[in-house]
Amino acid sequence: MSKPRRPSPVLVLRVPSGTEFLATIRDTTQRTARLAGCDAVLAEQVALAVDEASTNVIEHAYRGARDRQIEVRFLLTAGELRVEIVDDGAPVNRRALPEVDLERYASERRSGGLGVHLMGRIMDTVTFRRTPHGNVCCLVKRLGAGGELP
Amino acid sequence: MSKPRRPSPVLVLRVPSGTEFLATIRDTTQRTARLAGCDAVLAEQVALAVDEASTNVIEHAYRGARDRQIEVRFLLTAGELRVEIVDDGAPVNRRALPEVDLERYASERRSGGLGVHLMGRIMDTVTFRRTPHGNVCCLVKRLGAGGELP
Amino acid sequence: MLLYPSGFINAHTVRVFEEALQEAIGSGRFRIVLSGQGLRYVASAGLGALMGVIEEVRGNGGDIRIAELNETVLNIFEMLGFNHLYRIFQSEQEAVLSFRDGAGGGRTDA
Amino acid sequence: MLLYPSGFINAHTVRVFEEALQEAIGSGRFRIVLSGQGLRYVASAGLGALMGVIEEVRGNGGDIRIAELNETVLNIFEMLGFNHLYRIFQSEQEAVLSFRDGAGGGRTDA
Ligand SMILES: Nc1ncnc2c1ncn2[C@@H]1O[C@H](COP(=O)(O)OP(=O)(O)O)[C@@H](O)[C@H]1O
Ligand SMILES: Nc1ncnc2c1ncn2[C@@H]1O[C@H](COP(=O)(O)OP(=O)(O)O)[C@@H](O)[C@H]1O
Repeated sequence: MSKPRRPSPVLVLRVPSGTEFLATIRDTTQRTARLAGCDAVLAEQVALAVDEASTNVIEHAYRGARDRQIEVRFLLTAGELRVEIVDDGAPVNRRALPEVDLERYASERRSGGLGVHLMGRIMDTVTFRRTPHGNVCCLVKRLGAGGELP
Repeated sequence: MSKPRRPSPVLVLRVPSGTEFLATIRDTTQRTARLAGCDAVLAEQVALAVDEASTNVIEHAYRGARDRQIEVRFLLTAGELRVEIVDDGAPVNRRALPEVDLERYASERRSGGLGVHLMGRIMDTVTFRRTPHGNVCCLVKRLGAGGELP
Repeated sequence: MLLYPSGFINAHTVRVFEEALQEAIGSGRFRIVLSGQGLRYVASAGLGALMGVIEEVRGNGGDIRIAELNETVLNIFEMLGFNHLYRIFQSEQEAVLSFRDGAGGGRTDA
Repeated sequence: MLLYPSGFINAHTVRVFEEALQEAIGSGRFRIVLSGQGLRYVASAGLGALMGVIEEVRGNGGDIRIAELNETVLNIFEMLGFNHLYRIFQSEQEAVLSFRDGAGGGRTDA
């Protein structure tokens, strides 16, 4: 089979931008990551990264509005799992993306800024891009062999 | 707010037609039914009905082909939860839909034919229709008050 | 023979359950107790698997008896009237002991 | 004071967790053990809630100590280096007893 340039997603989940849907996103990610060949620990981590990205869409891109949409797409290609979180809200200001210094974190009494840091710790790449269809946060994890999916 | 004629779905899940995705469909349905106001027992039942409909799409509409798509849409309107399971495979032959006689069932040594029966026991209405976009199995459950969703 | 199916029995996993049933039957063990402690969910595929072997089991003087179902699973059994087709017990022990008084049959247990 | 958060702590449920922390602090109980037996998952919102109160707790001579985390949750704590910021114990009892030898601080426990 020839490989298409832009593979179509294996699985797509579209939910409203209410935090009550975050658990569905998390669970779906965890299951899909397992099917893609992630071991149990890694699947939990990837689910966390996608939860964080989706939480940020709700809190930042949509500023808490509950009536917008979040689309989560799972793509599998040549040894990697790619998860795209898509919104049509305010774009990310890349300069606002924080570098977390955990040493100073506690004394600064901050209680935010950990999400993007976690995403970066877990995934191999984290990128944000604007497209005509919305903002896309793309999380990529390289996989070893295995996985049930074709 | 004026109510649109054809409400857009609250949640959409699109998966490949492999049985390994049935658990994701089931879990997503269970969670969404809870959010729609179903109690725990009813949410499990609705999840079962949607699992059965999706299993039938894989086994009958797609005859076991794993590379097709199943779309599950959840709609909430005026006191009812509606779940649409959409495929683009072979349409349902309504006359093939069985009436199960449980008395004779065991002695007939059958091991199929329970899915549609269960769907009918659980849901208020079960309908199959063809549309230009595919076959739609529509499952409707009337709800009491409550539910977190707008 | 005690069987402990676990997790989900749906169209994806039913093969494993069928194989466990066939293994019991193939080795001549027709008094089967299905203990549902670890069972979270059964779709019709799983119920179909039971129906597919019950005649053979009973024809050989045995039975499949069921115990320890959680509320969800019991509810599914009842919705299909399986509580009239199968003897369902609260505890595994009751199900096991039920085979003491006479062997199989059981379908007409009221 | 023992806290038993349960299930998922994510952006949807974190409010409940924050309120439990605030209630402890508000009633002057600054020696807090967070026992994770029932905790299946914590997102950064939950970790942020801890960070949001830890200075106040320690400033009052107390501490938040953590126990009985499952593998997934422990893994998240470690990924963020929270095992250097908080004392984490295997058992609830160890965490409770740890308050016997001197009160709070704990951040520099190696
Ligand atoms: N999807 C997004 N859209 C817009 N801004 C974002 C998005 N994700 C992250 N950001 C920015 O990056 C910052 C850090 O995000 P994060 O590490 O998740 O912490 P928190 O959300 O708790 O502030 C946010 O405060 C926000 O300014
Ligand atoms: N989505 C579908 N597409 C085509 N045929 C279907 C579909 N759903 C059900 N059927 C028909 O209805 C019959 C009964 O379905 P069901 O009660 O689920 O039992 P089983 O699938 O075990 O045969 C099937 O055997 C099939 O002929």
